[in-house]
Amino acid sequence: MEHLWLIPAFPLLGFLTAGILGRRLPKAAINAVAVGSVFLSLLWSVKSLYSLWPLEMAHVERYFDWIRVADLRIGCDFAVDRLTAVMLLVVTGVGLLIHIYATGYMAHDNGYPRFFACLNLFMFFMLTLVLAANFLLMFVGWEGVGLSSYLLIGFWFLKKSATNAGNKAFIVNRIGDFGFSLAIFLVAMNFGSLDFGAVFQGLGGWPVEQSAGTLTLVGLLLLVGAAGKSAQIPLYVWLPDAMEGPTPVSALIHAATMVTAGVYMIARTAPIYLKAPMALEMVAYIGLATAFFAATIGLAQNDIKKVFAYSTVSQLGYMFLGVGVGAFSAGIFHLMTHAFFKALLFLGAGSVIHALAGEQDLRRMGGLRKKTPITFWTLVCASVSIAGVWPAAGFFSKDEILIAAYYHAPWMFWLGVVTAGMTAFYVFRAIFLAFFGEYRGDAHPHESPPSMTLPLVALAALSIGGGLISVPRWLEPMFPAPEHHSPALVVISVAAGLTGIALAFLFYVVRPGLADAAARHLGWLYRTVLNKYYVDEIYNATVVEPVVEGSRTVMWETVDVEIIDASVNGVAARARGVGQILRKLQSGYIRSYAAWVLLGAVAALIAMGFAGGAR
Amino acid sequence: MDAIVFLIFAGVAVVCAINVVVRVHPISSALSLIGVMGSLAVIYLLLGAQFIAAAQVFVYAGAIMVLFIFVIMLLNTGAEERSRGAWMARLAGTPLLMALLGILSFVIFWAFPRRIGVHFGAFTGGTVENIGRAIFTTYLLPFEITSILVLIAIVGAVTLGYKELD
Amino acid sequence: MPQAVPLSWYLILSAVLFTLGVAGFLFRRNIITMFMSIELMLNAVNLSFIAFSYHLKQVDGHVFTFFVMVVAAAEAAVGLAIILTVFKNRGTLQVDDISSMKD
Amino acid sequence: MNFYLLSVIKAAVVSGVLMLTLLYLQWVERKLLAHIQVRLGPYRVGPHGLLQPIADTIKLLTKEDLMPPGVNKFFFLLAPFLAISLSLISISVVPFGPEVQAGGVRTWMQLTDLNIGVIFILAISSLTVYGVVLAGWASNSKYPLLGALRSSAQMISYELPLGLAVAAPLLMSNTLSLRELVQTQEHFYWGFFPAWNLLRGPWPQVIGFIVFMIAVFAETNRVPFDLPEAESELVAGFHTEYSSMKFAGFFMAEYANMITVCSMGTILFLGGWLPPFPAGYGSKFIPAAAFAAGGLVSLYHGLYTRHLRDRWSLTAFAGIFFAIAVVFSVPLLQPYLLPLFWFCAKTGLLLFVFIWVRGTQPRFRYDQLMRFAWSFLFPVAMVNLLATGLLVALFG
Repeated sequence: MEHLWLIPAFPLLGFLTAGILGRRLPKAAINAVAVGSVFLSLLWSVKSLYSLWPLEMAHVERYFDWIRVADLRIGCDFAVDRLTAVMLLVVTGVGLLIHIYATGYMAHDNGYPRFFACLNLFMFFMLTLVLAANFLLMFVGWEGVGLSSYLLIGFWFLKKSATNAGNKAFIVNRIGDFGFSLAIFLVAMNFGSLDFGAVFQGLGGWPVEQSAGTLTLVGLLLLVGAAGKSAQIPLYVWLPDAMEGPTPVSALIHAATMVTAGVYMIARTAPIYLKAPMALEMVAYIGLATAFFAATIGLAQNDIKKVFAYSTVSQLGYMFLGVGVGAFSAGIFHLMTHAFFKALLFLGAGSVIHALAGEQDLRRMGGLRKKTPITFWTLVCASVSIAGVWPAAGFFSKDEILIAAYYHAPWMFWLGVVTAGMTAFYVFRAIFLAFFGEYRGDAHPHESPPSMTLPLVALAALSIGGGLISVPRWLEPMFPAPEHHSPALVVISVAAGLTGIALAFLFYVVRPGLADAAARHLGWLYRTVLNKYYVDEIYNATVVEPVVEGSRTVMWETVDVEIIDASVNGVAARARGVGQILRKLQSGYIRSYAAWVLLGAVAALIAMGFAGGAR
Repeated sequence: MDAIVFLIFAGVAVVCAINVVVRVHPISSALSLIGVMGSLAVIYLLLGAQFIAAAQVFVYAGAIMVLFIFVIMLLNTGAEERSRGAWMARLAGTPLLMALLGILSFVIFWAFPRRIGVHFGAFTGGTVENIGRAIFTTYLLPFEITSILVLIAIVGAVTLGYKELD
Repeated sequence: MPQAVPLSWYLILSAVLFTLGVAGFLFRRNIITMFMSIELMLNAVNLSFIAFSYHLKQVDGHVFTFFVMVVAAAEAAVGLAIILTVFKNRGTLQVDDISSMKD
Repeated sequence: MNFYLLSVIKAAVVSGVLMLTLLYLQWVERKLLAHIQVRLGPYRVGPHGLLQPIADTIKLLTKEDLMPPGVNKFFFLLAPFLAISLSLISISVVPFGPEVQAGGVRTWMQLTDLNIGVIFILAISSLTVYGVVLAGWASNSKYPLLGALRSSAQMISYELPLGLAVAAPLLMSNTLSLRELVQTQEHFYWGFFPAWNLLRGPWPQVIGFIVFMIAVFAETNRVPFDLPEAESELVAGFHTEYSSMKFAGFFMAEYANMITVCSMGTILFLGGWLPPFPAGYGSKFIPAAAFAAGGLVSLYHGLYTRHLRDRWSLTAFAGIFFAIAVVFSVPLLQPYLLPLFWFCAKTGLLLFVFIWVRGTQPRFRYDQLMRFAWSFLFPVAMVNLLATGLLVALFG
């Protein structure tokens, strides 16, 4: 026993402390509790992994039977294997840095205790999700992170747009969760267990499905779940709106950890996908489409957080592409490096926003290079990493994915390369707009406090050096992948990144007017991209409006009022009518009651006599 | 001997019980009821229930009925008045009571043939020791619940009494 | 050896006493007398318990009788307190005059 | 010997002695009260008024039997009858001495032994209230009614501490039979210290005994708890309307009750017929010595008195005392007489306390009486019972 349960228990304790006593505790105590609990989680994770080294086999801990129905046993079990180890360290490590950052970022907010309570609650559920040894416990974590995400997106609940964004995230996720739960039912029906180990063992007897079968259906339903949580087409719409939450939330939940849960889940259920190639192929298509599509939107966004949000969607698409073409380890590798550089991008953006007192529009920034040097340089590190320039971390992971895609289908590689170029372009566009040229706003920019810049520096180091951690080799025992070496492909992808950077430099630093001119020339295409392909509007018209209207006319005005209310009122009226008759018996004369009781007793005795019950 | 004792005290019990019902003054009814209880105590002795016989006298006659008589004397109400509807109650009630008694007797004779007799001294289990053992082992929970019931009754009676004072 | 008393006689005695108790409850209007009729019924039931206890040669019936006595004592305490209060408020012990319901 | 015949003989002896005791207990009380108040008391009828009880009895028997108008005749007559018969019933289970053998018959000095003797006495004594209540109600008069109301409330209230105080020694002796109760107190600590429940480990029932005595004072309507017959307030209480033999019935009932409760106290707390120290230490000579000393005192007073009558009577008494002392020193009779002596001595001591208290204590006020019962005596008895139970469970 390594007492793995302690890892999520610390944040849960932090949540309870901050949530119940929060208002009565001084700020320093909340800081200590919130950051300390995550730190203890990290320490305990490291300690457990150290003692379990080298973790060739999965280490399972069974605590108690949670649900036991007929033959189905669902335990409260935690498990650690090499995949979990990566996730644990990413979640607790990045989580710790972001907690530290948040102590500075949220310092002046009224909801300080509530914020950290929610953040700790999120950590608890995320760690449960990661450590879960069966589908249902994973689902608990899955739902829990959704809940904390909802709470944190709507953290500033006085802002209408924030609560709307929270609702949207929750409802869209619900669609994905629906798919996930159906998949869980299917698994339980077909395997009689929900335990990962048992299910994967039972999988051995199943053939690889060439056409659509049960496993394909399971895979597709899991994909629906993953698409909801990881913001893939067609369920990505909630993620850009989720930027309404505080920036540390965007960094932690909507960039580094929660949104990667979908990728983690697909990697975790890889044995199922390997038996269902069609479903896996579908993962790749969805991922590639999302990567490309989101990248195009990102080109035209003016809100710095929106740019990074679409970049997150796009990068998640990359990860899906990776796992979809069978390179699970590459997908997880990218998940990790992405956690580093995307957390850094968001935290940097947060630092910029903090410096400009809440300003998020790129058009009202500029020239911040001198005012906020640490933020600038760390953001450059992150951008280089996301652009996939050697030797930054993003280079290694992105190349693994692209090369695997090439050997799967070359056209996927080419589309990926174009996407990589666009990614480099829009990220550097944001950097150049914010830090170069003249300052276009009217605030007084200043560098952020050390509690914010220190995590930035740490993450910058990870973004640059993180590629040296060879996750694919670490995951070799779980996901064996063929070694592909192709220097030419590497050169092409790096060249695409560099081209993107160069174009951005040309458009926004050398010839600042060029971008507007290009936008004017492209006309409707630019407007379409600027308006995100009108996807929200289309969804509104095709899904939201009919549902709302149907609820109002059918469910409320017909079913509720005319059927349910009417029947309830009818029952009440009938009861009243019967009562009117029966109240004659309730005369208030005790002796008449006694007579009725006597009558009843005599009747009961006679009935017993006839039934022969006296003996 | 058994039969004589039984018949004497059964007769006393029935006569007293009739007296309870027909006497118009409550105190006569109460004293007749004490007569019933005393006769029953003797009959309990015949059935080998010494402790219950003593408890019958101690609790019923010695405590409960004293309370009744105390209240009757305290309120000092006279004989009850005849009220309207009395003959109707009698008209409807008497056949019902006859039916009840008839059915009960029928069931008793049917279920317990005459040959099952009662011999004085054939069963001597009703000692304090046996009953105490039963109460404090098998029936411990009911016993404890009963004690709570009594506590509640005390509190209730005191509360009602206080209200009366002010 | 004299003829033993049949068990059924005891039970019949119990039934007769019970019926008399019911009769008292039905026909009497004084609330205290009605209360005493209830006690009479309880006593009749106790007699059944004791008789069955004899028949089965078990002490359980005695225990039940004991419980009935305790409950009867509690009932008498509360019931008489209520009767005192009723008399205080209504000035009568005739049950038919106590009802405050609409006709 | 035939069981029925033996029972009849024993019943005759016991009731005869009891009746005589009732008569003379009254004489003793009057004498003692007189001496407490420095008077002579009954003196004229017979030597030292010894025939006074008989004269009183004749007076009561021959007085006109008044039946006041408006009384409920049946209950008016029933009440004194009930009072006297209930107070006499209890004595039937009281053991006066151990098992003795006389002329081939082994028998107990007791009318009958019930295995629920204590409960029997409690049950019967709980019924004595009816005599009082019925008398008060049937008299159809206001003072008797008030007296009866007070009496019933008082007796119900004091029955609780009485029961609790009685329960404590029962826990220590672990029996309800009066005979076995005495037998469990039979041994001596360290060879000489009596293991009476009053003095016995693990929890000597001193508190229990005091509570018991206070409660029985109230139960028997004696001073200082004689509220039901408080003459300054209620004329004569519940028996105001009674006269002649019916009045005598109540009177005898009161004294019979006193004797019963004192016997019960003796058995429960004072070891019944057992001597206060073992025969080996000379306890069997105590009665003879006591009577001889009494004879000597009488003789001294008889020889040196100024009154001629006393010279005769006291000398005669001295003679009787010496005769009794001689009888007590006959070894053949000692097995029968010694237990009886100790039993009567202890009961007499308790009766003396009754009379002593009557001579010296004022009467309680009614509300004081009730508050004393419920808020002092009852909790004390309860705590005593709990302590006894706990200690018996731990060390018994």
